[in-house]
Amino acid sequence: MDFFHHTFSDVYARKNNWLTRIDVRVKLFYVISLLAINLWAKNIFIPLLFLSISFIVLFSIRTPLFAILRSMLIPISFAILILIVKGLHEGEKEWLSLSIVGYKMTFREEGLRSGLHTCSKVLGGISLVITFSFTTTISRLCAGLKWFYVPNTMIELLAFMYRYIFLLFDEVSTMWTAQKSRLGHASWGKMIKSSGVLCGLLIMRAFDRAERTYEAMYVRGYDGGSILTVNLSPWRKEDYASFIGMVFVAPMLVYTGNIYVW
Amino acid sequence: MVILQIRNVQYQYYDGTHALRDVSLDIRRGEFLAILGPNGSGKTTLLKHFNGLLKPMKGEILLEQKSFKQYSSREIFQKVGIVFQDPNDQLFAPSVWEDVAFGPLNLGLSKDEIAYRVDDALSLVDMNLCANKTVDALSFGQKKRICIAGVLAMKPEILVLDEPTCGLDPAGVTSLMTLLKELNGKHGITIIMATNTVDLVPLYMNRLAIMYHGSILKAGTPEQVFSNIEEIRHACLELPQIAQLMQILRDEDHLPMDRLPLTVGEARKFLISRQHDNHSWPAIGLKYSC
Amino acid sequence: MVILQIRNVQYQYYDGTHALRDVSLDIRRGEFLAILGPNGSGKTTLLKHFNGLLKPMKGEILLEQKSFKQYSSREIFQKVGIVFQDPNDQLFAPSVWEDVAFGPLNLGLSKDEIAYRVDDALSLVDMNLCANKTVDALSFGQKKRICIAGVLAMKPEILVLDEPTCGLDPAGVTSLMTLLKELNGKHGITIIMATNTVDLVPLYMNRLAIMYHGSILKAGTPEQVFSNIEEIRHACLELPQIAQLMQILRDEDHLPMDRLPLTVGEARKFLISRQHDNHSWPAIGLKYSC
Amino acid sequence: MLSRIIPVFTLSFFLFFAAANTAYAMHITEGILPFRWVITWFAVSVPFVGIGVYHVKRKKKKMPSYLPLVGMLGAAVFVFSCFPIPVIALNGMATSHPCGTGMSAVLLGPFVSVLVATIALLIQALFLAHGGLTTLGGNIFSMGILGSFSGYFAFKIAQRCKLPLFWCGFLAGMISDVFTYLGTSIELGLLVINTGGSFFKAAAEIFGVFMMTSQGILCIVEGVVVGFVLVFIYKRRPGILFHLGVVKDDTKPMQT
Ligand SMILES: Nc1ncnc2c1ncn2[C@@H]1O[C@H](COP(=O)(O)OP(=O)(O)OP(=O)(O)O)[C@@H](O)[C@H]1O
Ligand SMILES: Nc1ncnc2c1ncn2[C@@H]1O[C@H](COP(=O)(O)OP(=O)(O)OP(=O)(O)O)[C@@H](O)[C@H]1O
Ligand SMILES: [Mg+2]
Ligand SMILES: [Mg+2]
Repeated sequence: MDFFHHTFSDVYARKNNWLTRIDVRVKLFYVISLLAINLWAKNIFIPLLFLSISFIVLFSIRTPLFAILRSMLIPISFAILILIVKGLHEGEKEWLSLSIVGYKMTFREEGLRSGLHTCSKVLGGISLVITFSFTTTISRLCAGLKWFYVPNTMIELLAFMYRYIFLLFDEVSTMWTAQKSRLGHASWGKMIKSSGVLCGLLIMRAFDRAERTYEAMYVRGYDGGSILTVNLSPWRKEDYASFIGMVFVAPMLVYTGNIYVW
Repeated sequence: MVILQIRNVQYQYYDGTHALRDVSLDIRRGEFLAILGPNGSGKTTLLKHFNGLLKPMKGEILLEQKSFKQYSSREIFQKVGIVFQDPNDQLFAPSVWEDVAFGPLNLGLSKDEIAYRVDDALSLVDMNLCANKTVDALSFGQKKRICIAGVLAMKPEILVLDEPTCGLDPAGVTSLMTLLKELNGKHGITIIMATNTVDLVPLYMNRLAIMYHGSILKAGTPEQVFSNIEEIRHACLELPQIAQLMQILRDEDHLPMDRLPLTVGEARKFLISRQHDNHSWPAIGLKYSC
Repeated sequence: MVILQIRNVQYQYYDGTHALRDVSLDIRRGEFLAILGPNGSGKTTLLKHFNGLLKPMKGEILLEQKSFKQYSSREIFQKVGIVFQDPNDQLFAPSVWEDVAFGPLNLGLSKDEIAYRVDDALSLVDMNLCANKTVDALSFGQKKRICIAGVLAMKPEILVLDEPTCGLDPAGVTSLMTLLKELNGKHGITIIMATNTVDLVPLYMNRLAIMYHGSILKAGTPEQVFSNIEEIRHACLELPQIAQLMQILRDEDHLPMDRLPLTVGEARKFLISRQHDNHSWPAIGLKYSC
Repeated sequence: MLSRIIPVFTLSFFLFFAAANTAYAMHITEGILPFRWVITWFAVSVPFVGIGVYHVKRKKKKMPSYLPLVGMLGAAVFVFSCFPIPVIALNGMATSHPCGTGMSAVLLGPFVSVLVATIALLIQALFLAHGGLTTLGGNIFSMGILGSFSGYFAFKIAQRCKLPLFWCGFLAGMISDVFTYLGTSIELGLLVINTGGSFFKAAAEIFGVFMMTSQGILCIVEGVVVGFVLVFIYKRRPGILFHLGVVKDDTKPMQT
């Protein structure tokens, strides 16, 4: 159950380091344009470059390796799947063939290449996203999104949901343990039923909490207006500098990405 | 001077529960009023009337001699701040600073004024250093303080709290109550607090009201109210521990007292002074059975 | 006889919080143990170890001299019943009867046995008459009782409660504590209870342990533990009100006491007995003719 | 050719699903969709999200308590979607995670449900690297739009047919799940078009694999859970369902 808190909390982003100090708008701008280049790249170097730079950057702020790997586990397994599937299906030239329980599996070169290409894009893209999320707290993100003209209502909902998932999750885990200690999970059928009860209680809780929270908001003058006081710091020189830096870096990346290797 | 006047208020929930039967109560400017009462006696319901969250079905509420109806709801919110029991319901913004700024923002204040008020409120509750923390990273007692700051940032004249000490450890209770006492004494904020902890009352409050079954059973200073033990017991309450001891000494062991000491300090004073006037020890008061 | 033995248990939450640093504690069969400690000291974490909901990272827990690992989780749940703080977390079923029957049903008992156990458990907590009510129609204290009944219906030998009195009114506290005392005394159930209310301890418990910062600071009878005031204060706790008064009388006013009275009864006994030995009054001897 | 490919394809999928947790495959990972599909799916999704935002915005002006309600229920559905649900599948006992869209569609209506799903996907993409930012559009399409609308209409139609509440919920939960996987399969299947493969075959294969591994059972389990939840709430706190407009309050009790 700790898994939940672990993955969704922005503990790393709350630390103070050179990356978290960068203005969120700059980071968003970088991430979006780099993701675009990553998608567009015609070789595996650009994505792998992004991957390695992300790792170096994340290590430079002392992010534990296991935290990075935990986040990347799912995409990596997805990437490997794609590699296998593509390797088995695309192309003609045999590269390796082996037989497992009567099935003859043949990996082909073209397929493996294009699989590797996609694979690298997955890794590159994911590492960029992780670098962003490991260095940006949710409130900064909200502020940044607002600057990018994302509708206010959506940002409010994002902040609200993010705040309360942990609380509701803790309540659910207490209920879960309470059920478990009365043997509510003795068999598969009971477990399904207990999950239903738990989820029903969860919705009821959420409903009551919404009412109480609304009362608390109402007495502080809420009448359907905004709930966020977005306080973006003004642009600094460094921020302009990094913005302009991108203008020089992007063409280079694009040029490199255009080199067709295979 | 009476700042808030509750006149024959009745309230019934949609399901027919008579939560308030007939409540009348005067709250004076600058006082620290405790509202005691058993579970379900209507404390929370009453508190919600104090800033118009619930509207009385009968009777009315006067703020500074004017009926609530003559105020806009914004004016009332500004004058009366309310802090509910569960701090998690009240802290919805991602960071402490934003949460405290929520009230002033809704008042439509200027940016500078908001920043000033937030910093001010945070320093009142001694939480300046946490301004940039996320709400989840705070302890229960700290959350409670931020809730109070969020209300203080609206500069209310009256602060209403619903069981603020529940779930806090003794040190936390003392620090919270000291904070409230200071807000009440130094900053002249009228404080109304619903609580179940009888022991706190003689230490911090100068007036209390006992609710029972939707109406006010009794109101007055702690000495007045705690002097009638039957009534207290009837309302499912207890005397404060010290008062219990002194009451037994008075009633069972016939130690004469003009008034029941309620706090440790008072009891000590009384017990020490007893030594001096030996003549008044009753000779027969020695039969006891424990 | 020791029924539950905690040996050098350590526990760390995912985010690196050392919730338990090194806890060792012996719980004897039939005792009523209080666990006191400030917010965040690890009480809840410790309680969750008592029935295997959390597994210690280091150290081990022995139930009746056998390690937890030798039991199936079903056996442990049957022997150790746990009641959490918020009763709303634990009442799943729509009606009281069904909720109490939830545990026995999962044990796979026969229908008659289930009915018998449920009625038994309900009468233990004195809630027979509410058997058919819906859970939502109950008061807070009643819900608490149903939670306890739900656990009792599984016939545990050990009952673990997390802050059961929080949010109850004084009469509710008394009635709940009396119930627990009775379960402990008459039915021989070992009870372990985490609480923040120091005043309850000398009245009901025969042993207490103080937790601070993830370890047990001190364990012993209330007299032993409350004798060291510095330690208590250090752990963000207070003496019970009565003990505070007596301690001041002892330390400031130099009234000699061999041991600090903790309850109203003890204090009364002491104060009355003081009248007899006039010679030991520090200030003025009292003339008595008895 | 085909006869050889399908078993191999299935086997490799199956091996993978047995090793890694299947449920996560329901979101398309960052980097898989090429540019034009990224843009297409964003173009498809943005209007729906926009309508969702508009709905919430309009409603919260009239009823300020609507925003906390949506946020809180959204959070609850998010937490629900993180429940490990035990599933007996081909590969034995596995835990899987429900989508939750069916539930939110029933409780909040389709458009708001799309919005809530969008936010959930964003949070998952950022913190779990589950899904991605460029594939957000595609994921909104499959989980948000297809999941919400199919679940919502399944529920409404079932209700119109006067099915018991449990079956309405069951259908909503199950069908929204099926459609979510269908959406994902279509999106993945479309990828083969520019390499000359047959879209229908690929999509059908992927969908088949999804259903054959634990996801098929998961759909049913999620249906059961959603149905159960609705019945549970209806029994204990019918007011909630009336308030949300899930069921009509035809009894009108306790009007005092
Ligand atoms: N939302 C509600 N709907 C219906 N009845 C309610 C509601 N809230 C409270 N009640 C009922 O109104 C009465 C008064 O409740 P209230 O919450 O004011 O009590 P309280 O004094 O605050 O109790 P506690 O000490 O437990 O907080 C109770 O009988 C309660 O059951
Ligand atoms: N699920 C969790 N994840 C991470 N840390 C936790 C979790 N639960 C508790 N903690 C931390 O572990 C420590 C011990 O918490 P615990 O809940 O055991 O304290 P407690 O003594 O029960 O406090 P209280 O009196 O407030 O109930 C605290 O510092 C708390 O912040
Ligand atoms: Mg209340
Ligand atoms: Mg606790």
